[in-house]
Amino acid sequence: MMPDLGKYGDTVLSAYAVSIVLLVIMVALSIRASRKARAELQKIEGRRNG
Amino acid sequence: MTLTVKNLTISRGGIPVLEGLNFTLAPGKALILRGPNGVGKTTLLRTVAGLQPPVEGDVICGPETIAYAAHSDGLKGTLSVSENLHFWADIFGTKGIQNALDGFDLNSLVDRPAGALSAGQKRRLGLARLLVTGRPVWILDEPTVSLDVASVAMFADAVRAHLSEGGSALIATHIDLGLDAEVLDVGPFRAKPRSGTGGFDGLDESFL
Amino acid sequence: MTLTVKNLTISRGGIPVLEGLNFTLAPGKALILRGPNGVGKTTLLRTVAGLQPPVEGDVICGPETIAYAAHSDGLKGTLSVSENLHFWADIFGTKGIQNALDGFDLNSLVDRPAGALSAGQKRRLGLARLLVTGRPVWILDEPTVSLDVASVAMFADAVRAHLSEGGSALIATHIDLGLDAEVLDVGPFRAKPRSGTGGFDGLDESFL
Amino acid sequence: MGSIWEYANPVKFIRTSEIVLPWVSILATVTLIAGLVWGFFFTPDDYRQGSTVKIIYLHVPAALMAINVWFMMLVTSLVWLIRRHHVSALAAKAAAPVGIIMTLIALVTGAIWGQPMWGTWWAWDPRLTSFLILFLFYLGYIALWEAIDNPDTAADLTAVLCIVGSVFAVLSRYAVNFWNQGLHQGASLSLDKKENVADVFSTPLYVCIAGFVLLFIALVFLRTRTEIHKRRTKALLARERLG
Amino acid sequence: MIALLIRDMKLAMRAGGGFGLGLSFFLIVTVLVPFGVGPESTLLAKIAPGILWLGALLACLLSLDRIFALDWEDGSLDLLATSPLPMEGVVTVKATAHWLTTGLPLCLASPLFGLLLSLPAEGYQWLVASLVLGTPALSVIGTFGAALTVGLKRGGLLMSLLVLPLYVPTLIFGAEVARRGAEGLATTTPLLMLAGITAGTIALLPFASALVLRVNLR
Amino acid sequence: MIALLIRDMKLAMRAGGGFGLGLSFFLIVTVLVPFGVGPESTLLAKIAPGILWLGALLACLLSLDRIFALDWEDGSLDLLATSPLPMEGVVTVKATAHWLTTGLPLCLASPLFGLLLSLPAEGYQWLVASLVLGTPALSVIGTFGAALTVGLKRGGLLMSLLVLPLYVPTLIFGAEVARRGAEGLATTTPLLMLAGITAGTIALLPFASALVLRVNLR
Ligand code: HEM
Ligand SMILES: Nc1ncnc2c1ncn2[C@@H]1O[C@H](COP(=O)(O)OP(=O)(O)OP(=O)(O)O)[C@@H](O)[C@H]1O
Ligand SMILES: Nc1ncnc2c1ncn2[C@@H]1O[C@H](COP(=O)(O)OP(=O)(O)OP(=O)(O)O)[C@@H](O)[C@H]1O
Ligand SMILES: [Mg+2]
Ligand SMILES: [Mg+2]
Repeated sequence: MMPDLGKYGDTVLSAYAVSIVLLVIMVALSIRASRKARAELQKIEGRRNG
Repeated sequence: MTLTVKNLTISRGGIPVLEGLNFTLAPGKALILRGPNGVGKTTLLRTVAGLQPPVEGDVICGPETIAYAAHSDGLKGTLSVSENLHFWADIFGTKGIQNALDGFDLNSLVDRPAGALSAGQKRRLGLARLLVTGRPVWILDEPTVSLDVASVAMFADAVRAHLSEGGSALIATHIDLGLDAEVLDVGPFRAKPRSGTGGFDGLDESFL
Repeated sequence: MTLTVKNLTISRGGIPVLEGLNFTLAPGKALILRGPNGVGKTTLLRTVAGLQPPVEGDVICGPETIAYAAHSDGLKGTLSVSENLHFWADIFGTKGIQNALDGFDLNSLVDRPAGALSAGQKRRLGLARLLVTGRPVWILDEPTVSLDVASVAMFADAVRAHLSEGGSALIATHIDLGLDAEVLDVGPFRAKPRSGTGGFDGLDESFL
Repeated sequence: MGSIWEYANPVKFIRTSEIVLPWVSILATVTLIAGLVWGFFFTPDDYRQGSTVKIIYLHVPAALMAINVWFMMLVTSLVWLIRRHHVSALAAKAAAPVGIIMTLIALVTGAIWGQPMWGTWWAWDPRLTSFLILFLFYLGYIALWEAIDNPDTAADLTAVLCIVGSVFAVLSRYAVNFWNQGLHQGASLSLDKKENVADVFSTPLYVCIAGFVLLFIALVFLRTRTEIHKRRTKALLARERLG
Repeated sequence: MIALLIRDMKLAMRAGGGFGLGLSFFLIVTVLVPFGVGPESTLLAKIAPGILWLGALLACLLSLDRIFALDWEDGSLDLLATSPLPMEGVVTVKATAHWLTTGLPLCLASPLFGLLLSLPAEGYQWLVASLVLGTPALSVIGTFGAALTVGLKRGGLLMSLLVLPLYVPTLIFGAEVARRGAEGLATTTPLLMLAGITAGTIALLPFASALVLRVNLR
Repeated sequence: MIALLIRDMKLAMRAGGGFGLGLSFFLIVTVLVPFGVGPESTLLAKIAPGILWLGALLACLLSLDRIFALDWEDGSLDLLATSPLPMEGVVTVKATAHWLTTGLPLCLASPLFGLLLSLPAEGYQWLVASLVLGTPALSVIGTFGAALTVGLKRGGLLMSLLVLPLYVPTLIFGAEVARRGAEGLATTTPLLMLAGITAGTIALLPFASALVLRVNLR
C-alpha cells in the first residue's frame, strides 16, 4: 500500500503531516467557533423571546 | 446659523441609544440637555458636532459654525496658557486672546504651563478656548465640571454674552447654570428595541 | 482610626500653597473641604493620602487605613466592570464585590468593558472601588464630577452608610452633597509669602 | 430583485449558506482527499527530485490560495468601503485566518522541500521572501481586527489597511526581485519547471488545487456565518444592557 | 496649518530634547551593533549601510506612536477635527513635523555614525542621499500606521507590526542605494525607485491616513 | 501581588494579541536585517547571534514604555501606591509580567528566527540558553527605566536613551555566549557573567525602581 518514498521519506511525510495537521486544526477551530457562536446566540434569543 | 436636528437617531458602539430627536437652536438661544448618566448626551453632542455620523435623520447647520468642547480640554501641559490659546486662535484664524483671558480670569496665569494648573483652572482655560474660536454655535459637554461657584458664574456670564452677540449654545449638564434657557430632557428619546419578533427575521444591517 | 492633621504646610511644584492647617477627623465623621479653584485642595488630599510629603507639620493616621479616590478613576478600559472591581478587591485583600455593585447600581453593567461606559458610569465605578477597599478613611477629590442628581444621592447614601459603620470621609467638593458634615474652608489657610515686605501683597492664585 | 447584492444582506446570506454549505463541504472533502491520495499514492517519482515531488500537491495549491485569499479580501474590502455591506466586511475577516494558514502551509512545505533540494531550510529567494512579507501582512491585518472593539470601525480600518497593504505588497514583490536578482539559481531551476510537468503530475495537482479552493469556500461560508452570529449576539447583548 | 506645525515642533522640543532623542536612539543602535556582532571592521564595513538604514528606520518607528496618541488622549484631536483645518492637512502637518524632528536630524548626523561602523569613504554621499530621499516616505507611512492605531491602548507594538511590512520597499531600495554607493556600483535605478516610492506615498497616503483618522474619531 | 500579575497579563492579552506582538516585532526586525545588509547567507550566519540578541533587546524595549505609563495616565498607579502592596512588590510584578509577555515568548521562538538568519546548527541551544538567562535582566532593567520616565509625555525615546546603555553589559555577554556557541567555542565564562548580571539586577534593582517610582508619584 505505502508507496516507496526512497531516501526522502521523512521529508515527504513530514510535509504531509504538518500540512494536514494545520488544515485539520483550522477546520476544527472553525467548526468549534461556529457551534459556540450559534449556541450563544440561541441562548440569548431564547431569553429574549421566552 | 440656526442649528436644526431632524428625526435624529444616534448610536454608540453600534447600538442605537437615542432616537427621534427633533430640535432647533436659533441664534441668541441656549438649549440645555438633561438626562441621567449614560443616556447618550455625549453621543448626541458628538453627532451634532459632526464627529460621528448619525444612524438616521439629519443635523442641519452651516459649515464651520460649531465650536465643540468635550469632557477633556485638549490642553498641552508643556505649553503655557497663552501658547495654548494662541494656538487655537491661529487654527481658527482669529486674532487676539485678551478677550478670552479676561472672560475667564486667566490673566494672572498666562505664562504658567498648562500642566501646572489645578483641575478647575484647566477647565477655565478649556472654556476660554471657545472665545477664541469665533464660532457662533457652542456645543458644550458638561462644561462646569471641577469649577467652583465663582467660576460657574463666570462661565454663565460668558454664555450670556455669547448669546447676546447672536451666538447660540447647546449644553449638556447635570447642574443648574442659572441661564435663562430652554431645557430638553433626552430621557424620553431613549431608543426602543426594534420589532419584538424573535429569530433572524428581525435581522437588519445593524444586526438587531 | 482618627486622622489628625497638625500644623500642616503643603507645597505644589515647590511653592507652598496652604499652611497652618489643623483638623481631626474622628470615626463616624465627614469633613468637607471647600475653597476656590486652585487653592490647594487636591494637593492637601494627596499629602494626607501619603502620596507626597508635607513641607511642615504632620499627618497622623494609622497605617493602611486610607482609601484615596482622585480626579481620575484608575479604570482599565479593556477590563469589564466586575474584573476592575475584583482586581481592587484582590489587591486590598477583601472579599466580594456584590456590595459595591449594589451600592452604585452597577449590576446591569457588570460585564461591560469599562472603556464602553459613559462619563458618569465610569465615575460610579470609580466610587464603587471605595467599597471594596475595606479601608475606614476615605479621601475623595471631587467625587461627584459627571454624576447626575440620582447618582449624587446614591453617593451620599454610600458615604452615610460608611460613616454609620464607623468610617470617616474627607471630601473636597464644589457642590452641596446634602451630607450632615462639618465644612472646612481652606481659603484662609492660603500660604502667605514668608517675608511680609510689600509688593507681595497682591499674591493671587499664580503666586505673583 | 435578483441582484447579487441581495446576498450581501445578512439574513439572505445565512439562509443561502445554510443550504449551500453542506454540499460545498462534502464536495471539498471528497475532492481534497481524492487529490491528495492520488498524488501521494498513485504518482511516480520525479527522475531528479525523487519522491519529494509529491510535496507539490500541498505546496502549490497552498501557495496559490495564499495569494488568492488576499485578493478576495481586497475585493470584499473594496465592496465594504463602497457599498457598505456588512457581510462583505465579515467575509474578509473570516477569510484572513484561512489565508494565513495557507501561507503558513506554503512556507512550511517549501522549507521542508528546500532541505533536500537546496540544502537549506530557508534562503532569501525573492519568491520565498515575498511570501514571508505576505505572511506579515496577514498577521497585521488579523491583529488589527482583534485589537478594535467597535465592529464597524474595525471593518473600516482593516479594509483601508488591506487596500494600502496590497499596493505595498506588490511594491515589495518588485523590490525583492530587484534586491536579490539571480542569487539563487537553484531556486529558479526547480521552480521554473512548470512547462515540463508531465500530465501524470499535473492532473492530480489540478484536483488538489480544486480541493483547496472548495475547502476555502466552505470555510469562508462557515466562518462568515460564525461572524454574523457573533455580531448579532453582541448587538443583542448590548441592547439588553441598555434596557 | 503652520500654527499646528509650530506647535508640534514646540512640543517636541519641550518634551525633553525633541531632536536629540531620535538621534540618540540612532546613535545607541549603531553603538550596540558592534557589541552584538563583534568588532571586526571589515565585517562592520560590509553591514554598515544596511545597519544604518535599519537604525534610521527603527528610530523613526519608535517616535511614531506618539504622533497622534497624545493629541488623542487629551482631546485635542477631537477639537482639531471640528476646526477649519481639513483632516488631510492635519495628517500632512503631523508627518512633516515628524520628519523634521526625526528624519532630518538623522540625515544630517548619519555620516558621523557611518564613521562608527567604518563605512567606506565612497559611501557617505550615497548614504545621505538615500536617507534624504527615503526618510520622508518613512514618516508618511508611519503617520498612516499611527492613524490606524490611534486610540488603542498599547497600540505601539501593533503599530510596528502594521508599519514594518509597509517599510520593506523603502528599506530595500534605500539600503541598496547606500550599499551600492559604498561598493562603488551604479545607484541610479534604486535611487529612482526610492524617489518614486517617496513621491507616491506623499501624494496618496495622506488621504488614506485622513480617512482612517476620521473613522477612529467616530 | 498575584492579582496584579493576573490583571497585567489579562491586559496584555486583551490589547490585541499580548504575547503575539513582542514576538512579531522580533520577527520583523530579523526579517528586515537581510533587506538591509543583503541576502548572502554566509554574511548573515556571521552576524546572526548578534542580530538576534539585538532584536530581542529592541522588542523588549519597545514594550517597556507602557509598563507604568498606562497605569499612570489613568490614575491606577496613585491608587496602587495607597494600597497594601509594597511598591517593591508592584515593581517586581510589573517586571515579571513584562518578561512573561515578552521575554519568554522570544526565548521560545528564537530558534525559528535563527533559521531565517542561517544560524549554524550548533548555535541554537546556546542562543536559547543565553536568552533565557539574559532576558529577565532586560525586563528588570527596563522596569527601572520605565519607572524613571513615568509621567513624562513622549517618555518613550528618553527611556530608550536611559535604558540602552544599561543594557550594554547584558547584551555583550548574551551575544558573546550565542556567538561562541555558534562557532563551537567555550561559553562558560560569558554564561557565568550573564547569570551574575541577571541575579544581581533581580536582587537589587527593584528597590531602586520602587524608590524612583515613589518620587515620580509625588
Ligand atoms: C519556504 C519556501 C517556499 C515558498 C514560500 C514557496 C512559494 C511558492 C509559490 C508562491 C509558488 C506558486 C507560484 C506560482 O505558481 O507562480 C510555488 C510553486 C512551486 N514551488 Fe515553491 N516555495 C518555497 C520553497 C520551494 C522549494 C524548496 C521547492 C523545491 C525545490 C519549491 C518548488 C516549487 C515548485 C516546483 C512549484 C510549482 C511550479 C510553479 O508554479 O512555478 N518551492 N512556490
Ligand atoms: N464604546 C462604547 N461601546 C458601547 N457602548 C458605549 C460605548 N461608549 C459608551 N457606551 C454606552 O453608550 C451610552 C451613551 O453614552 P454617553 O457617553 O453618550 O452618555 P452620557 O449621556 O454622556 O452620560 P454621562 O452623563 O454619564 O456622561 C451609555 O449607556 C454607555 O454605556
Ligand atoms: N505641577 C505644578 N507646578 C506648580 N504649581 C502647580 C502644579 N500643579 C498645580 N499647581 C498649582 O498649585 C495650586 C494648587 O493646586 P490644586 O490642584 O491643589 O488645587 P485645587 O484646590 O485642587 O483646585 P481645583 O478645585 O481647581 O481642583 C494651584 O494654584 C495650581 O496652579
Ligand atoms: Mg457624557
Ligand atoms: Mg483639585
